[in-house]
Amino acid sequence: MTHRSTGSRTLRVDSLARVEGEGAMHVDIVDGRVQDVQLRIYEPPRFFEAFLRGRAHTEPPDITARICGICPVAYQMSACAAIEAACEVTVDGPLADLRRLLYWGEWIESHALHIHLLHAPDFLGYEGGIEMAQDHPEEVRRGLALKKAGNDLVALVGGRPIHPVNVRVGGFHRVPTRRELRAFAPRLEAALEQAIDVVRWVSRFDCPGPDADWELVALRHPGEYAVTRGRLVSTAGLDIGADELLDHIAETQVPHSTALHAHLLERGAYLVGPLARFALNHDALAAPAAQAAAEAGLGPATRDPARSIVVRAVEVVHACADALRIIESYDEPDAPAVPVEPRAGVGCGWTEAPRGLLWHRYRLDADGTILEATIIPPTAQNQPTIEHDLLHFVEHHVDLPDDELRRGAEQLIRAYDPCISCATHFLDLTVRRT
Amino acid sequence: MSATKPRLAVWKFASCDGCQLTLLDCEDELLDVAGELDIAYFPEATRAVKRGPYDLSLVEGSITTAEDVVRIREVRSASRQLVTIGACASAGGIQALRDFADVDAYLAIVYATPSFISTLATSTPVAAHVPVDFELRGCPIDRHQLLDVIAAFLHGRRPDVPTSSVCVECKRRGNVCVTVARGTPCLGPITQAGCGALCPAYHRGCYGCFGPAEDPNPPALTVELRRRGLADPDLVRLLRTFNAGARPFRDESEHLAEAGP
Amino acid sequence: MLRHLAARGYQLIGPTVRDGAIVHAPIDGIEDLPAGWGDVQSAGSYRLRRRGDGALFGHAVGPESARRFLTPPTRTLWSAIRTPDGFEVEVEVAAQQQPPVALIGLRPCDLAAIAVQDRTLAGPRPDPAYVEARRRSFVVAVSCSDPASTCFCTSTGTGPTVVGGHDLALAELLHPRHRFLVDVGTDAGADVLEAIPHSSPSSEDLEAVAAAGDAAVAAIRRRLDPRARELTAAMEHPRWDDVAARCLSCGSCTLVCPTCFCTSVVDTTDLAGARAARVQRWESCFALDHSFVHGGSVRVDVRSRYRQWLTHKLATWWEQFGISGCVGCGRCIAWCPAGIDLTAEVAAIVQDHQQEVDA
Amino acid sequence: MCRDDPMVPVPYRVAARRPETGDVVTLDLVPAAAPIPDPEPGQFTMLYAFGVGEVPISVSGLPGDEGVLRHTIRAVGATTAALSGTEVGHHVGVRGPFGRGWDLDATDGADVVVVAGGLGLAPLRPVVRHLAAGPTGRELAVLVGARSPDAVAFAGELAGLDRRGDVQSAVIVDAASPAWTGPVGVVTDLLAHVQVDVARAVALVCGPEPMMRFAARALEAMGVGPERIQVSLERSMHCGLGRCGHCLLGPRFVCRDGPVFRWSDAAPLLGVRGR
Ligand SMILES: Cc1cc2nc3c(=O)[nH]c(=O)nc-3n(C[C@H](O)[C@H](O)[C@H](O)COP(=O)(O)OP(=O)(O)OC[C@H]3O[C@@H](n4cnc5c(N)ncnc54)[C@H](O)[C@@H]3O)c2cc1C
Ligand code: SF4
Ligand code: SF4
Ligand code: SF4
Repeated sequence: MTHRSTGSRTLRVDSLARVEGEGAMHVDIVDGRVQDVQLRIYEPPRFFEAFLRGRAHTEPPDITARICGICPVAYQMSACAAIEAACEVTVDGPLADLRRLLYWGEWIESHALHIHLLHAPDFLGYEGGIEMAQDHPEEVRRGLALKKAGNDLVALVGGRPIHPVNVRVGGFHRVPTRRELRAFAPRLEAALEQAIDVVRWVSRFDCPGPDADWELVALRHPGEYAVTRGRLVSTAGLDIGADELLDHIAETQVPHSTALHAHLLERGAYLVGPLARFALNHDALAAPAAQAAAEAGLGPATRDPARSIVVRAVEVVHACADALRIIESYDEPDAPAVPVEPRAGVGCGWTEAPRGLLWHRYRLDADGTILEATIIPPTAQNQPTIEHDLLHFVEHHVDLPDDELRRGAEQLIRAYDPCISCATHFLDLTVRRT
Repeated sequence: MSATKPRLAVWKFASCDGCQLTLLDCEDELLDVAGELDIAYFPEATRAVKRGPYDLSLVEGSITTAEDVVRIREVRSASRQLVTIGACASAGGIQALRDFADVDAYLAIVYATPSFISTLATSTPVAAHVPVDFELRGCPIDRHQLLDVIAAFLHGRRPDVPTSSVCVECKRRGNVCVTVARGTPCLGPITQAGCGALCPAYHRGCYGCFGPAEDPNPPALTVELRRRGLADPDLVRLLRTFNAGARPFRDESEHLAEAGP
Repeated sequence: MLRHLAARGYQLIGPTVRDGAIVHAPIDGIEDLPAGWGDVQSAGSYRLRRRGDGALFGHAVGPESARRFLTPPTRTLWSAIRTPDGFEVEVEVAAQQQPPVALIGLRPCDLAAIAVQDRTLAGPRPDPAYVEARRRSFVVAVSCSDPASTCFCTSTGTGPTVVGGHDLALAELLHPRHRFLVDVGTDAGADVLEAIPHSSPSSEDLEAVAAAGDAAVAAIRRRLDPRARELTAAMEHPRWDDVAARCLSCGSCTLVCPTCFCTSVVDTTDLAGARAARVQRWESCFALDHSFVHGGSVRVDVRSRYRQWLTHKLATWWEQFGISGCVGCGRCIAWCPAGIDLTAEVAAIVQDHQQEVDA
Repeated sequence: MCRDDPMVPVPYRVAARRPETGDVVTLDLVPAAAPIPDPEPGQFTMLYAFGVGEVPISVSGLPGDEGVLRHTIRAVGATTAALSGTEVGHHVGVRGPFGRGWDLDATDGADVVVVAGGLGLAPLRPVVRHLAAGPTGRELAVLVGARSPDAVAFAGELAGLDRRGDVQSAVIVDAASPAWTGPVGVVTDLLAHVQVDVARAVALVCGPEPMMRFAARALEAMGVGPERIQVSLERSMHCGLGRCGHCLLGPRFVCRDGPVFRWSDAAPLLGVRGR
């Protein structure tokens, strides 16, 4: 049944498909005017920040990984960065390279998954990637091969693709040998070629969406397409260090969600993730990635969330290229980790998860016991933006029949690649502030 | 043919999605799985939703809300076979740490929070609510074990999921024991096999993500790890991670916590 | 010599330093041997130590024995494909194409263990894969100069000097210069020795070797009570409960033991059910599944499983194979994460038992 | 591995499939390749169901059954369910025969008491058929216990024995149905009514282990010496060749030294809990 624009209608998608975690969408339209748009996150809260209290400073990499099965490395990396900051330890050289290598594995995996199984079906008109495989077997197989290469890279460095066991504060438990890494290079070379093909494929998709003008926020580090380190910059001139974040960004609780919303204090909603990174770091892309982006007609001013599928593909190219570079120059470090002696203090750390900025903050006791933990994941930062965009979209398409409107709105949400599992790790507000 | 394909459903409760993602991580087999099974409900992979009943339901996540208590019963009644996947669904997961919150003294603060009302005070495994045909362990589950369980359920075979200790796999794999050769605390002797003794292969001790092995002896491990220099609070934390709610781990950690300072 | 063996198509398996221990593993040549490394072992503990000399074999046994290389931890017995009315067996030939192994640096207890396996696996109903691997293997044994505190081969009559079971046996002498004395055990051994330069030993050499052997004997303090064979007469001894409280039931002892032979066979299928395989792998009698009959396991408690292990190894093995299942290598003592020492358990049990008999 | 690897089964075709009770069927198997040697009564084979598993199953037919290998199977788990569900014309794998069967020499000139609990009758059936084949010239008692009347396997054959008159046969059930007119109780109850010369009688017992214990003790109490009582034991078995270790019982490999043992041998072994 299809409603028209007169009268009031309520549009609901009770369970958003092809996103990570459990979310729903709720739109109220009264007399043809959009009253309310909510991206509901009903994923039950899991209280990570609460039970991190009292744990040892060595534990957050393993524990926070369990916030999200799709980007566990991101949690491990941000946790390490924050705790190392608190303990005033810097990890660099081959260990830092290995961390980036591991991270690229996750990027490749996560992006390949999103592109092929979650996002592309929206452009080509399928319910899911598996259905799409019937008509586009080669593309799906190529996507799966790419995803597998990413997973295998994570497993090579980290032990297994999901919740890798090898990461520790200070570095790793065991570092791979030169020979082990070299043996993986041919896989990455093949993946690089496939990734370039994927850019070509997705750049042909029709992206109708208007270019919204959000403030784009991402890490930036000289000479790198920043992932494990950098300052936070934005298209509106933000430029801060990790320990200044709370001076600029605030989280608020909204009643319809178990996740918190983050806003820039001065300016409101902003966007993190591939579009932001590309806009702010495109000059640091590896040559093959820059070339693929140019061929795909991707300009730094790209703001259309649907086009993020192309940006993701370009980022996969970059990840493969940089991973190859790391492998080629790798020398086994003397020790798998640098010692991290606990000390009383506060440390903040951030990295670029596949979906955008992931910030951790820990307050430690002198013996390393965690007194306080705060985590701001990418989806919490993007959620206000997604809702604004949704509102905009629904207002413009209010004449569409329900199911088309619903599908369109769903597609818009998926383009942002929200990770609801991440968004709801949150500690209940009241608890956290005590 | 396709009409007679067994119908698979994948459900999610409180979890990180990692276990269901494991199915999508079977890159080489994913299209085969789709060929052998009718993927009737799997929101992480497809918008398409087919009504039950389902021949095989994979359930991820623990039960933490009143609505979920109702929903898991519905899932059970719509499923011929129900297999839980992962530590959340089989033992309550990391979020079961809230079960110990009363002793940790912040429960009062949490109770004062209105929105807490929507969540239960405990995180419980699926089997605490409905009968379960098989529990696949791990945080996350192992890809090969998942495929084996699916194949076993398709073909009426017993899954090849041994319940013996990680040490058995560790030795088969040819790892050098980290406890004996480095003095590193390892939960392998009381943890169920399945991961292929991954952590010792990476020079660290097992942290128990596959939950307790069959007939484990945690008190004996306590004695041993104390001898190797571990303090009781460290032992409590070691036992209280992703399978903190599993009986043998819970009992030992409570015993240690009570005895503690 | 290693080069010669490799040239003859043998895969070299020798001691090498890996992950904090000296383990038997595939090696490329002499450069992989643990030159200058020794070990310090005790119940539940193993540590590498720098010897301060260039000895290649100045260590005692590590966690691996010949077992892994003669009867691998996991092996597909056969596979089959589904046919319209049943199945067709595809017999695996891969194992046969494996290169033969040259086992370098096996110790006298390892040789004794192979002799035990020859009875358990190559008896009246032999395991063809074992028989084949064994037939094609080449053994370079080394007499022990530096036994560990966990060794007790003197009381099991299996060491510390090589007396048989080898193709070639070495004795390593470090002074006044680093050299090896070779004993030829078989024609195959003689053949290999023929190809490498060597000279006849001097009488001083022989004396030095004999003295090293005596020193090794003297260094071994641990001992297995010979009355271990009587363990089955003490099946209800309270010590079984005592050890059960300490035992983790993890199975490590059975899996480092060079003579344990228990295996399980499991079935695997692909998703389509078109192909099936039967896979044999090392099993431990500490697993509940080991004694599972429909309805439950026979040995449900740790007490009965530990007792099964010890009584089988030390007592009933004699009745089955005319030999002890224990060769005195001490691996189960060192590699037990709980540090349980079977010689102490045996002593505690048989002493009381003896007193009962005497009284 | 080579074709003559004893772990590789011989394919056998299911020539006939007869339901015995609700969960018990008898399969008649004929070789589809070079057959295994003729089994003796009391021996077993390892039966393989494609992709599901391999389990020990006693031979329930006679060696001379026109080349037919006969097995009677109760579906208790995955493998037995798959085996008993194998359709006529389809194949199973067979290895064996394994173990030592009943010592029939011991029955020469002796009265024989057969005590079977549940499907324990399967391995005893060839013995009964053998002993009852000719004029017996001795007392032959066949005592069978079952959970319920509809769980009595080979009911027709048992009725046939009963009709002969020269065989003392009786069936007892744990729980009667309304139609059941026979005795209710445990199989040892039947021993009280058996008339044999206990001084030279031989007893052959097979069934669940607790039942065999009770039966053997009752027989001993009647005066049947433990060396003249034979029991057939069940243990986990993965090879049948005395190499996998699963069936160890003290110094014995049940698969190789058994499954049939004299009670004089078995009693001390079974007397130790958890052995
Ligand atoms: C000598 C001998 C003769 C026999 N003769 C007959 C006969 O004539 N007819 C007959 O019907 N039966 C007979 N049996 C019994 C028959 O072998 C068992 O019923 C059969 O092995 C059951 O196998 P299954 O796979 O069907 O069931 P299950 O018992 O469920 O499984 C078999 C195997 O799977 C494993 N297993 C299953 N569940 C578990 C669990 N929960 N925990 C641990 N491990 C488990 C065990 O390793 C077990 O051995 C005989 C047994 C022996 C030893
Ligand atoms: S068991 Fe672990 S991996 Fe699986 S859903 Fe739970 S937290 Fe994630
Ligand atoms: S490292 Fe851990 S799992 Fe491996 S044998 Fe040692 S105690 Fe067992
Ligand atoms: S060794 Fe232990 S903690 Fe590590 S992956 Fe395996 S079960 Fe999990």
